[in-house]
Amino acid sequence: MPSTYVEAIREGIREEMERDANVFLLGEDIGIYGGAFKVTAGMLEQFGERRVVDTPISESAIVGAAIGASFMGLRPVAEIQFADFISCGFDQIVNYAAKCRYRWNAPAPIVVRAPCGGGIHGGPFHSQQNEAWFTHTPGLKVVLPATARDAKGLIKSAIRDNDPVIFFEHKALYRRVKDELPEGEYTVPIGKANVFREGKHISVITYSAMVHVAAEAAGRMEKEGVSVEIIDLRTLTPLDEETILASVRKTSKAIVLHEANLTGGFGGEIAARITEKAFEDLDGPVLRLAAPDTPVPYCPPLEEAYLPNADKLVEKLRWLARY
Amino acid sequence: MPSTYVEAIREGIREEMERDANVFLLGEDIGIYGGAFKVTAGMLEQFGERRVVDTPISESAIVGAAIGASFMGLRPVAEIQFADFISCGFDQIVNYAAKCRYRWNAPAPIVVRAPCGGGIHGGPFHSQQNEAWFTHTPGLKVVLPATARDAKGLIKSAIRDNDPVIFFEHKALYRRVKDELPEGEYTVPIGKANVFREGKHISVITYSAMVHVAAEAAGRMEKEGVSVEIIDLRTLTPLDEETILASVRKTSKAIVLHEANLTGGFGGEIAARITEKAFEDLDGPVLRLAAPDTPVPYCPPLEEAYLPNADKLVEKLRWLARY
Amino acid sequence: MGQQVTVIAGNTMPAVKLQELNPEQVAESHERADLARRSLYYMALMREVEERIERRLYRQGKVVGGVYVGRGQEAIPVGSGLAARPSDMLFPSHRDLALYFIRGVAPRQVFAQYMGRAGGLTRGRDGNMHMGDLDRKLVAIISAMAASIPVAAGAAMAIKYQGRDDVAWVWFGDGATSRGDWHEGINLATVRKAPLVLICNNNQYAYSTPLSKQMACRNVADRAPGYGMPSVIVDGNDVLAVHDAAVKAAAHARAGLGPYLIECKTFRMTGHSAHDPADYVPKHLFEEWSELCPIRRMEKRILDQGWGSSAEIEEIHARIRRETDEAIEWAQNSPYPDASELLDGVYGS
Amino acid sequence: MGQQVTVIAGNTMPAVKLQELNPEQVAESHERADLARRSLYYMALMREVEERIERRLYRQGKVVGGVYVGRGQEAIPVGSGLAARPSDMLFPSHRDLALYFIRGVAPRQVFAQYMGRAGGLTRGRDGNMHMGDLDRKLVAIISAMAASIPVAAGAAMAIKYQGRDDVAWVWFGDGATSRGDWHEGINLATVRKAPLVLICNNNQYAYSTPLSKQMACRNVADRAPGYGMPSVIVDGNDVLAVHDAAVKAAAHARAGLGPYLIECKTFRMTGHSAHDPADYVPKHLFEEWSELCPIRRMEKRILDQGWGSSAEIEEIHARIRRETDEAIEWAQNSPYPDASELLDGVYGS
Ligand SMILES: Cc1ncc(C[n+]2csc(CCOP(=O)(O)OP(=O)(O)O)c2C)c(N)n1
Ligand SMILES: Cc1ncc(C[n+]2csc(CCOP(=O)(O)OP(=O)(O)O)c2C)c(N)n1
Ligand SMILES: [Mg+2]
Ligand SMILES: [Mg+2]
Repeated sequence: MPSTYVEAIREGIREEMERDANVFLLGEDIGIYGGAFKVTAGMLEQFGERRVVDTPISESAIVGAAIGASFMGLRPVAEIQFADFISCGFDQIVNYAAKCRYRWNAPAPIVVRAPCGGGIHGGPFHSQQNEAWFTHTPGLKVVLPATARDAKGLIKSAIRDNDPVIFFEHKALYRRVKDELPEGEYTVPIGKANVFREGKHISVITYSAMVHVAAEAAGRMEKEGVSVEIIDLRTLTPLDEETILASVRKTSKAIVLHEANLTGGFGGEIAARITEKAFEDLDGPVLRLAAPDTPVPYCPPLEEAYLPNADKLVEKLRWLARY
Repeated sequence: MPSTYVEAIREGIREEMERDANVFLLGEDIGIYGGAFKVTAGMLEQFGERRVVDTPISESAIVGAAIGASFMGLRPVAEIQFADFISCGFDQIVNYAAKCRYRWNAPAPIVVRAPCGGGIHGGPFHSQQNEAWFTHTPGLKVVLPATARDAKGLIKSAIRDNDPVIFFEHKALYRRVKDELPEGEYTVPIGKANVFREGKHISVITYSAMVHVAAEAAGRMEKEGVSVEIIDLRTLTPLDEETILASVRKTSKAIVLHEANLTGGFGGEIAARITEKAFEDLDGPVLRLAAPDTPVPYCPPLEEAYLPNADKLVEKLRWLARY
Repeated sequence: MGQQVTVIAGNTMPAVKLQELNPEQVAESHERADLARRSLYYMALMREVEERIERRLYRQGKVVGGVYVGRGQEAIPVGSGLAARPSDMLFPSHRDLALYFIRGVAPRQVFAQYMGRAGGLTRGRDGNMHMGDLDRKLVAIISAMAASIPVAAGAAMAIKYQGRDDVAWVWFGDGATSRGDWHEGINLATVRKAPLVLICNNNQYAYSTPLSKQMACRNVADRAPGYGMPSVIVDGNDVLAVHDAAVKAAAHARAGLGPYLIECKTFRMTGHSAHDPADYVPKHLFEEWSELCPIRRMEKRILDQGWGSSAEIEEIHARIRRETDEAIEWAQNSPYPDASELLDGVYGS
Repeated sequence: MGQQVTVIAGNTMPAVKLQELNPEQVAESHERADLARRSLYYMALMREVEERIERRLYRQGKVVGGVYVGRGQEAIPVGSGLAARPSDMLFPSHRDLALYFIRGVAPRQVFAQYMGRAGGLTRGRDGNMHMGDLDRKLVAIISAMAASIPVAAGAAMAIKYQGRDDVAWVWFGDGATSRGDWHEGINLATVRKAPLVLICNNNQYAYSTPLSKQMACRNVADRAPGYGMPSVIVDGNDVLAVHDAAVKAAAHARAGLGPYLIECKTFRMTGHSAHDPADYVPKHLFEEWSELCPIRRMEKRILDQGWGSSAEIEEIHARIRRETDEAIEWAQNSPYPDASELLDGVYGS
């Protein structure tokens, strides 16, 4: 039976908690309530209050306490109820967790899980896709799975990883995407992109929910005779540059797609790397498709206009195909 | 007599406080001590405790209180003692100040001043150049003057601006760069880049302290027959794309230079825009020179190896000139 | 030093026996009767509007996003809101809808807000209780709990800067007290002796998290001495008690004595939001607290004190139902904002 | 409830009359004598190392960055550090150098640290007091004041998770108490009843900011009841008083009773950092507090109590001078790290 993205994450966490007694969970309303999105449903019952810790509304303390516990040999998995609130624990992430290994050789193997993204009518404070703050901070690993299969494999890798991992789960995917998960134990490596769909003419480099937008657009372009390759980055830092460049060298055209707003988004980084390292291979400008530079609006017509979607991508793909 | 960068900022603030009784200052140790870098030296004496407010160590409250005061018609100028601590007031900046105009038409005309940058042996927490977190946040204006003249003109514009402005002052410039300031009242507009040096062969697009690194490298390249144009962006958001593109269309080659670490830095944004919008004009890949992806190290050999400098830029300029 | 915690109506945590206020506080003046009737009107209006939103529009799929209501807590925004002056600056939290009505926002704007329409206070850009109007001196929350507190502190500092004797009022829940911003904002305001009145709706839950997992002290008010500020604990389901405490707090702030904390003991008579069945709340708490419904208590008091008749009370409710029907009608006819507006207003210039 | 603030040595703010401890606390045991001499050694070592750094190496341009010393405050890290067990986790702040020595860090590593050499605890990557060593259970601060508190809270939670009876100790200044992290970390630790001992060095200034601009309460300890935790105010210039308070606090934490706050009244006998002449501090405060030098007081007490002779005391100082000379020599010969190391160790894999 296929598992949803939320089930896959839950399964991954559960397996790691069963495997390693040092793994524990902390966050707001993750215990009896099972988390705002029910990712941790059933965990309290299975693992008890010792390993499933409901905290006060204190994002900075949640992250800080995770760091402190990790220094003691534990493997904390912290939940930030919405990625939008991660800015309340920002200093602990970018200054404490990210830098302690480099400064004094003190690893902080924490996972910070944060449900992100729009499309659920959450408005400006329940829809943010704010990974770019963290991709600019050396010392952090930034992971954004797009599929149930990857979500499970990556959360397991994140928990085992010896560095702080910011794990962005897309809220719109929790119950919308499903996979038949592999039998038995598996992990998906951090730092490896996935060729989500092979193609010949244009590479779409993307991640998180936008992988599915790209897939829809690719399907439509196929009918127009344009073969689109989709690279699902899965991890933004460390970035799998090799897979990106290999794809672009093959197709010679690239569009970078992300849900976060354009300016200063991670798309700039990818486009810049492609241009710098595959300049001779390019048969057209590297385009970016992203949300416009506004907060995420609330009402349906504005949010629809805001979010990148297959129509908008098809338009860019057509333009680039003709280039 | 020429004024230093720090004097220029002080002068700018003083003039605005004299001009507008709604302007006031708040921050840590800005009163009797005149601020960690003495930017506000003499302000307490001139304007009194009412308008020069020493606060507790509370970056979030400093920014928050500035927002609240701005709703009441005041023009708060907040000092964050080091840009490195701006992460402690992050949520108030990116979620409160940045979004209130868009959401409910409530302007928050605050200025957040933050001394940034390395080269002063400050180590990981007194050297950060973290503008990229803010350039990704719609609603904020991000300003980084490179010269004394601009510093004065821009701080005045920032104080008059009706949007929240994050004003990054480079610590290494405070006492190192000087300008003969224009007689009398002047401002420098936010959102306009400056062609710092005209050139024909390669455009170096940069800002803040790196403008001076670029100038040094340009001088050296001149002797090798390569004419370098330097664009000092001054404002990152809103970005003066026109000036950048005009320069690149003229020179056909571009290097983006910044002090912040490479990955996810604002350089990616600039490189991506150039590639997308001036692709046909490019005679070579857009290169980036930035610090490597590590925290800012403390000791001189590591910090020197970390910071971009003229040698490193000359190397890239030579490579691109030959391309 | 005024740092004592005054307890007006007993310690109501976790389940309480509430006592009536002392007689002088319920003096039967005309003013008092008027206050009582206005309180009832605003409490009942808030209840009705929220009922429509949560139990009808939301279930009909007409609300765009989440719904947070203040059922059972209406006495808090009403009692305090009626103590504020029009020139005071208000920073409501997410269960304080009545403040908007007291400040003249029309119910139809609220319905439109929840439905994401152009007629809402944020013109469809933000949802539910995230609404403000600077002209009415109503400041919109952001989602992050307690973020309003430093901002309200700054507004209070500005009032002092301007030499006025207004007050900034900020509302928040028990859960919000755990945030760093809560601490930083209050500390700054107390150091600056800024005219700030802090009103905690201690409804004993933050989402699914009970007080015992939120704080290790007994009362939120126990924190006031740590900021050198006076505080009072009040029966949050008694609108006149809240009002009297608010009048006293505001007088303190206006007199230049600095911030004042009011802790209102109450209970959240609903899930955290409309999608939350609140299974984690022991049933008996709902039962006990429903006995303390602030609206029914006010009605009884009005009758007991002779401040009004049953007919007058019925007319208040009837009027509210009419207003509410019309407002929903209007809001449903309010268009969505046009997608072409998407990019407007990120910057002023 | 144990929420009372116990005052051991009077209220020392802003300028204080300190009283000696009561007699039973200074019982003349051999243990006590030994503790006294060890305290003197560590305080004097800290003083000497910091004098060398601040008044020689820094002025000679040999220190790479800024210098923050704990002159006059040595009793705080020493008294508390000697109360900690080796298996306890320590989170020092920036004026707590002695903790490093107590945990076995050599003075030469400290000099090398300040000079940015490979022999420093951070191998030249970070400066001054930003140093730690997980093997010695010493955690490096980051610059942001109070950021250690949530982290220490997490360490304490982990200790409890692991079923051990160790303690996490965290030190901080009066200024740090204004930060949101201070509040969030303490609140979390108290809710979780985690074994955390909080030690405030209340030296009455934060950079140029006096207490009156930092907080509106009289004592940092006044905040403890707001977290349901006990606290004690202690003469921070009396190393044995600090030690006794620390022993008591640790016993409380180890017994599973949760966090405990110790406020040490003291004074910063220096500028904020080596470049700060501290003109903003009224001169008389330096004079008054220099009378209370913890080192001289300890020496006098050792002599008074017959815990040691002048010769023994002189030998302690002589030994420290020798050790320090050698350490500086070693550190100056320690190379800078090689630039080729720049990229190493950002990630573990
Ligand atoms: C910083 C932050 N973290 C998490 C949330 C998610 N959240 C929304 S309301 C809420 C509970 C708030 O509890 P309380 O402050 O007691 O207010 P109440 O809802 O009970 O009125 C939570 C956890 C948030 N809004 N902000
Ligand atoms: C979040 C933050 N803001 C500002 C600073 C700059 N700063 C460094 S030390 C200091 C004063 C600290 O005072 P206190 O906590 O009393 O410690 P003390 O230095 O007196 O021991 C300040 C403002 C900082 N380190 N962190
Ligand atoms: Mg609550
Ligand atoms: Mg201090």
